[in-house]
Amino acid sequence: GAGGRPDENEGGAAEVGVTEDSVKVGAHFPLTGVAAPGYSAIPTGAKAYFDYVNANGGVHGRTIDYVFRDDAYNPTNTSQVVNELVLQDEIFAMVGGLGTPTHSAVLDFLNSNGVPDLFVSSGSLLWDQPEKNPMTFGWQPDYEVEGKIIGQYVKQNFPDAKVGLFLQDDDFGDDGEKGARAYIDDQIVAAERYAPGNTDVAPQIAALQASGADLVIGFNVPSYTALSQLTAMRSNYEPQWIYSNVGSDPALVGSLLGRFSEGKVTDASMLDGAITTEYLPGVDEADNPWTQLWQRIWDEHGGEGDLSNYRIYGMSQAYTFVQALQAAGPEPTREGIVDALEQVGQDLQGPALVPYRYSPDSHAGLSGVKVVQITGTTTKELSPVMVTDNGDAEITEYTEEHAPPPENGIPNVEPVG
Amino acid sequence: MSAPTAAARRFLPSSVFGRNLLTVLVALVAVVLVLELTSPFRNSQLATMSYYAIAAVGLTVLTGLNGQISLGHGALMAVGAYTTGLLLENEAMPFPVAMLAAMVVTAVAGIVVGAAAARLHGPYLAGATLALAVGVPGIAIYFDGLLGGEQGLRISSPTPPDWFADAMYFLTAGEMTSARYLAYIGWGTLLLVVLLLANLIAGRYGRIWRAVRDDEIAAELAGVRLGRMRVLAFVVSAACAGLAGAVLAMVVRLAAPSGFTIVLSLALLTAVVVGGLGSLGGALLGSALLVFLPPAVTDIGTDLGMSGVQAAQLAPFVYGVVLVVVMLAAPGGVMGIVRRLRHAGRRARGRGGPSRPAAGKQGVGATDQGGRG
Amino acid sequence: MTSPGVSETRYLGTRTDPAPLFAATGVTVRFGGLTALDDVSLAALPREVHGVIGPNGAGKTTLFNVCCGFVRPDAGTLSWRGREIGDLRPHRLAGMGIARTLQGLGLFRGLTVVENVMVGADRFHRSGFLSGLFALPRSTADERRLRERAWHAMSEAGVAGYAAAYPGSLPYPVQKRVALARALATEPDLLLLDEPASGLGHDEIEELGAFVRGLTERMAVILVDHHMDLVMSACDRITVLDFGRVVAAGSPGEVRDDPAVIDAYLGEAADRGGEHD
Amino acid sequence: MQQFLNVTLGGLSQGAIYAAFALALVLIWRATRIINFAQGSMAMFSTYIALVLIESGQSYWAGFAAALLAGLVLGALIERVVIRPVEGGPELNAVIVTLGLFVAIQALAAILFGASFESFPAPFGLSGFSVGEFTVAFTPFSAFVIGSVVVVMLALVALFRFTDIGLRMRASAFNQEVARLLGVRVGNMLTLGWAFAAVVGSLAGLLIAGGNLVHPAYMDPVIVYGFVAAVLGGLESPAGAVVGGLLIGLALSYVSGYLGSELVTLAALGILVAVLLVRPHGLFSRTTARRV
Amino acid sequence: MTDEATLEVRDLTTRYGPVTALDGVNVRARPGEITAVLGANGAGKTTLLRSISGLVRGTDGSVLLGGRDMSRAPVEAIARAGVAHVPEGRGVITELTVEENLRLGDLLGATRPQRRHRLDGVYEMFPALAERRRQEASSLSGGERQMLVIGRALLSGPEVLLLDEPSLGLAPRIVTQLFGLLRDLVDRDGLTVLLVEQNARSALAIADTGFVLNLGRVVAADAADTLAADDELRHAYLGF
Ligand SMILES: Nc1ncnc2c1ncn2[C@@H]1O[C@H](COP(=O)(O)OP(=O)(O)OP(=O)(O)O)[C@@H](O)[C@H]1O
Ligand SMILES: Nc1ncnc2c1ncn2[C@@H]1O[C@H](COP(=O)(O)OP(=O)(O)OP(=O)(O)O)[C@@H](O)[C@H]1O
Ligand SMILES: [Mg+2]
Ligand SMILES: [Mg+2]
Repeated sequence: GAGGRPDENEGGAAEVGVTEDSVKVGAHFPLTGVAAPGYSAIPTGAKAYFDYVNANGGVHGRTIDYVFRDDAYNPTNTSQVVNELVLQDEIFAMVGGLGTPTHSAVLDFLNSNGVPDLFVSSGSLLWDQPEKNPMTFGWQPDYEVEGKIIGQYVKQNFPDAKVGLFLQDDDFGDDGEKGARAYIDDQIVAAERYAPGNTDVAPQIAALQASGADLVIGFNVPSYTALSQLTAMRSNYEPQWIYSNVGSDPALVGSLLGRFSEGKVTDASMLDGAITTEYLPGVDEADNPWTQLWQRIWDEHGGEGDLSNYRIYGMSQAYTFVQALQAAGPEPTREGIVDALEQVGQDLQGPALVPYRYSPDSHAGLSGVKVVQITGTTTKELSPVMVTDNGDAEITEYTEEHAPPPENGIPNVEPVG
Repeated sequence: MSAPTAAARRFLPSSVFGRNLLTVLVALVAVVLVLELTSPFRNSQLATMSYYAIAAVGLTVLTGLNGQISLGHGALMAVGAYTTGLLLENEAMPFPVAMLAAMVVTAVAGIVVGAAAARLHGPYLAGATLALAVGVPGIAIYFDGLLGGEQGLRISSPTPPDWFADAMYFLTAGEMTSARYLAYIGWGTLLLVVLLLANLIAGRYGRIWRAVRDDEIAAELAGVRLGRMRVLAFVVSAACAGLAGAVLAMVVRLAAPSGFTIVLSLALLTAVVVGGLGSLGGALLGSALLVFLPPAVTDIGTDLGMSGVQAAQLAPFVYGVVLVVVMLAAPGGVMGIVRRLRHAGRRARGRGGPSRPAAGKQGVGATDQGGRG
Repeated sequence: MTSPGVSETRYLGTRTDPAPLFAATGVTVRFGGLTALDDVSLAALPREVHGVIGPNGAGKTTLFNVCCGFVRPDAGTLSWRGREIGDLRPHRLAGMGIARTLQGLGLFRGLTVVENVMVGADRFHRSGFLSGLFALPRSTADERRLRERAWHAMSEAGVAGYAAAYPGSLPYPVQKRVALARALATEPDLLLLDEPASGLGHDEIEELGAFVRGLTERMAVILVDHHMDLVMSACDRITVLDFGRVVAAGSPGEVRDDPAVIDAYLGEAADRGGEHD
Repeated sequence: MQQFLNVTLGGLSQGAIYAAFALALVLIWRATRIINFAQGSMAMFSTYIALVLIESGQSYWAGFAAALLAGLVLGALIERVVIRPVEGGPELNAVIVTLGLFVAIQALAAILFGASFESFPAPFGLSGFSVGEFTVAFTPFSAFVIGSVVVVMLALVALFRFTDIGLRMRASAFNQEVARLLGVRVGNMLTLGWAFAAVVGSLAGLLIAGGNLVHPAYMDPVIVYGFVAAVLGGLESPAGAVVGGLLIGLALSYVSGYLGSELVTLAALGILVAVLLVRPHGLFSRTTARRV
Repeated sequence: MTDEATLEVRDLTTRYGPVTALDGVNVRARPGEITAVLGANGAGKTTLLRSISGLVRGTDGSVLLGGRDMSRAPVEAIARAGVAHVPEGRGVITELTVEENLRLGDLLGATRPQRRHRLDGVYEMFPALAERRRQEASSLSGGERQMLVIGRALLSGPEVLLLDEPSLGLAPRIVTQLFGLLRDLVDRDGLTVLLVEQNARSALAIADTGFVLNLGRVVAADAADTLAADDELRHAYLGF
């Protein structure tokens, strides 16, 4: 090294964050502030699953030590918190850090420090840049893929509908719009955007209503689903609603809106009949073996509160991480886990209905969704599971059976290489 | 009534600049020691503290010395951060140039804001600057093509040049990590800013600003151009905020609207007041509190066995309580306590310094000219 | 003109008046329905103390405010050294050579006495912002000059011993002198004093009177006060206002015995003998 | 046309909510000369108390009353314990104390009640009135909101203009020492001011929550726009607060509906600056006071 | 003797930090008398009045009102017990209108017509105020403000009146008028008045008794005319 400095990484010291009997991973979530409602539940789900795995012997004899910290959905905080995780807590990898603006603040830092940045909790396309950001992997279906599948569904099933878009004014809305326009550009009569944080959406709904749209596709977060429903109700606007997966969580939104019956408003389920997409079995599918597994784990290791789709989301991410860690072998390294994901990522079977797109050339997450309709507190399938990729890629039907979880609830992936 | 010249000389300055420079040099040595001896994580915390502190010292000049409250300094930091972001894109420019540009652009913004604010007082000024804090990030969303919308601008922070790393290694045998380098940039800037502000405060401008704060009419009668001095204070303060924004952009590696919410502006104000209004040292203390207290509290919460979510809520709770308690127990802020202790010490030694009256209400209502002080 | 007799005493007076340093002519000020000043004229001659007296609310402070640019007159003009002043702004006064003390104290509570007075001397600063920022020798020298000026003014007013104290901690009479020192530090040619004696004890008022007389070597003074001893002993001429109008003007002796003044202002002779004591 | 009508009506109901909050700020300003940044958090807290009661099976109105009462107690308590020592001190200290309370109460609510969305019932219908063949976005609940705001405004005007207690409150706020010398129990007046203001604030909180989602930070946007509305109106005047609130509500609604919702915050800034440049003490300020 | 005094100050010591402003002061004021408090600037006159009305707390000694110890009572309780204090300067609430200021003086327990009547009495006494009743007090001139404060103090018909330099900023004619009025009130209603004045001569002219403070101590106390006749005292402390 220059100036007589010793070179870095001398000797074969153990990998950061990995000891004989533990692996430390971290994440950042909004646990306080405006974005906390809903999202703060995700890490509690992940934690419950990791606890479950630890109670059952861990991965390669190591327990998973999961640290999550609050960034209040503020990127400057994220940067500090991730510094803390990487430099002070010395985590092995980042698992499921949440948010597009927040996580982009630490993208470079994680990559330049060689920290695996797995399964970002956001559907932005940013996480799929293996050249530039070799350590970062997406997880959920990105918004463009979802938009394409919804667009095609509308094209086929509502060919005459006048479509309005209700969009969050950032990448979420933009990517979704791009996907949808690929199929129904000519049907769209209005695209209204709301600024996240501004809770008055009456002007947007009024504009949609005025445009004559009789089908509205929303790429928005759950609270705005509720707000859009409430606002539409005021002016008796009743189009066919389609909400993206992120905003639809029927259990959450349904329960939120249902309660207004107490103030003698409407019947229980305002969201009844709305269309959305799914890629994970949710709490409403009590018969699904995956849901049963999550319920069991939550009952044993969860904290306060009930199992929710947010918690299932966290558990599913945790499940995927356990798979990756198993694939990385008994002596996991940061490089190793990334390599392993690139090699076997496409074949991983898990709670998701569709496969991941991981490969050396792609760090994109899940490849598709199925379209469903909300009926009461559960959902009815409207389309088979569809998969596709970004850009011009075709939408195809995914026909493989969704495998049930392993007996003991813990995956068993062979180490790579 | 003739003045003994010896007494006169006692009040002549013995090179203010020399004294300030010496203090800052000593501080510089301390900074090098601290940065070299602490972990990369502490380095990064200190880097964070540096940008809070740069903005806070600027704000304390505006609010403490000139009596103009600003709830919108976060917005000015945003101007600095975005300027830096645009200039550092594709590493088009060496970072000191970008910082300088950020400072200048923000100072110009400060002229505009300051001119609008010059006629406002008390809650009206608070309201206008609050609206500024909330409104300005909207610009970034509106011009999302240029400014990256909600996602903001990603910024590649400067890497330590070899000569610097080698020089520091030669001096301290410490490795130059990126976090440490950023902390050096931040603290270097901070010390420079503090030196210059200390010069200003000790001289004519500090005096005039305080005079304007205490009694506008009397100041005007003494020939002070109120509007100009108030705008100047705003510009100086904005320039600091611009530099702070530039450091923030490099340390956080991002300039995004959600980084410049009203919370940031309010945090700066609390830092300034809790530290001790009008005092540069107080602003530093307040910034330290801002950076070091919340994580410490979260850790304590976790140690006490609280769930992660609850431990996270504990931090703002304790922070809020600390603000309240400090204001109740030490209305002059931390520096107020220090001053009182020093004063008591001096009196104990029997010298009896000048006593400072308790600061009065600022700018509320008309002053009753018919009365006596 | 509402009181022609008065104008005569003013302008056709027996003395041969030198050109006035400062003159207000035909000043009228209205606040809503209230006419605070009605066609008031007044001239300050060099090296003279000019008293303005009148009942409470007669418009004395308002007249000062007009002279300082705080109140814009609805009619009338001001002139300084024979030239009409168009747009008078308070902050220009000091530069022109006019200083004023306030009918309270108007001291800067957060500044030490010497700093208070240095603000008064501020119009003599020469260095700019950048030299202040970098504490260049220019600004240090400048500071020293201001400090010296302040020191002179403080010595003159007898408050040099309190230089490092904050005004709030000082006895009231000392604070009044600090305010005076600050006004003197601007080195004015005309000094406007609004009730400088209020709240002072007998001895201090006497001292003040002598001090004001002493100032006439360098400047003209316009003085408003309700202490007849002071006004009568210190002033060369007096203008009497009532309900915003000039009701009398002339030498102290003339004014004192003017029945209109006694009626409107002085009242029964009870308190008038003060200065003979 | 329908869009314009709905955007207008939406703006009015939103504006009424800002006005309600602005009224609380005006009340506390006139009674104690403090800008209470914690007003929103306090309102949120009492709304949660109502929610807990309603969820446990009580009627909406029981919860409503309980929230107002909780506001009253909370306001009085906070004034007595933490505001009293900073009253009459430097203005900024009180500001920092209320900011501290703002943060602390919000965090406390998150710890006690959880940081998730909950829906809050409304006592009246939430679907708009039908006019001819279309439905306008004006609901019975909106009518309730606007009615409440008008009633509160009139009550405040009457309090300050015609009653001795209003006069005592104002005197205490302006000059504690003189008020004391005149036999005014200043402490009680200040407490009363905070208590009243907290009740009005809680009312605002309830009105915003009705038929909507609540979470510990749900008042945040309202605090900002409510403050802006109060400043626009001149802070001294209840009528000004209502006009300011409606103005902001309408303007933001038009901007959001016709120009784009990302411009809303900028528009608020623009309106405020434009008004303050012309009238530095707000729309309803009296003529500027004598300076010398 | 003691019973006769409505106001009695015993061994009162008051400190501001290191400064001892009052040092064991004993004072007695009787109903139907004007008691002048004299002394140079900084003698402690204001502090004495502030200690009586409770604005500052004595560190030692007591203040008795009609025999009741009020030295620990809150300011407002003392005011309600019938003590009206005209503070030195600064007594006007500038943000309120003239009439609102006056109404404040008479909030305690009178009926509306009674209050109206008293208010009209003040307006009669100070016609300048009547013309400006709806104006904000900040627009008043210095002397008008002083009138307002005095008028307000008289409004509620107090038993004890503490006047701190009431002549401050008032025109000589108004001062004469005011002192005459004061004399009348005292003689007619048996008011107890403690009058602080810089102008010892005119104060002693209307006072019944007086005492002289110097550096926080009472250096002389006697009938007013005796004090006025004491040449030595006059030259040492009273400046005439
Ligand atoms: N801004 C204003 N609005 C309304 N009236 C005003 C204003 N300023 C002054 N006045 C009125 O104008 C009159 C003159 O006031 P001014 O202060 O000049 O009196 P003054 O002669 O200085 O009296 P004093 O001897 O009591 O100080 C007063 O009656 C006062 O109430
Ligand atoms: N708030 C205060 N803090 C410190 N010292 C004070 C304070 N108020 C008064 N003093 C001091 O107490 C002493 C007595 O002051 P006080 O005001 O009672 O005198 P006074 O006789 O009323 O004088 P004046 O004639 O100037 O009104 C003085 O030495 C004064 O400096
Ligand atoms: Mg006057
Ligand atoms: Mg006094």
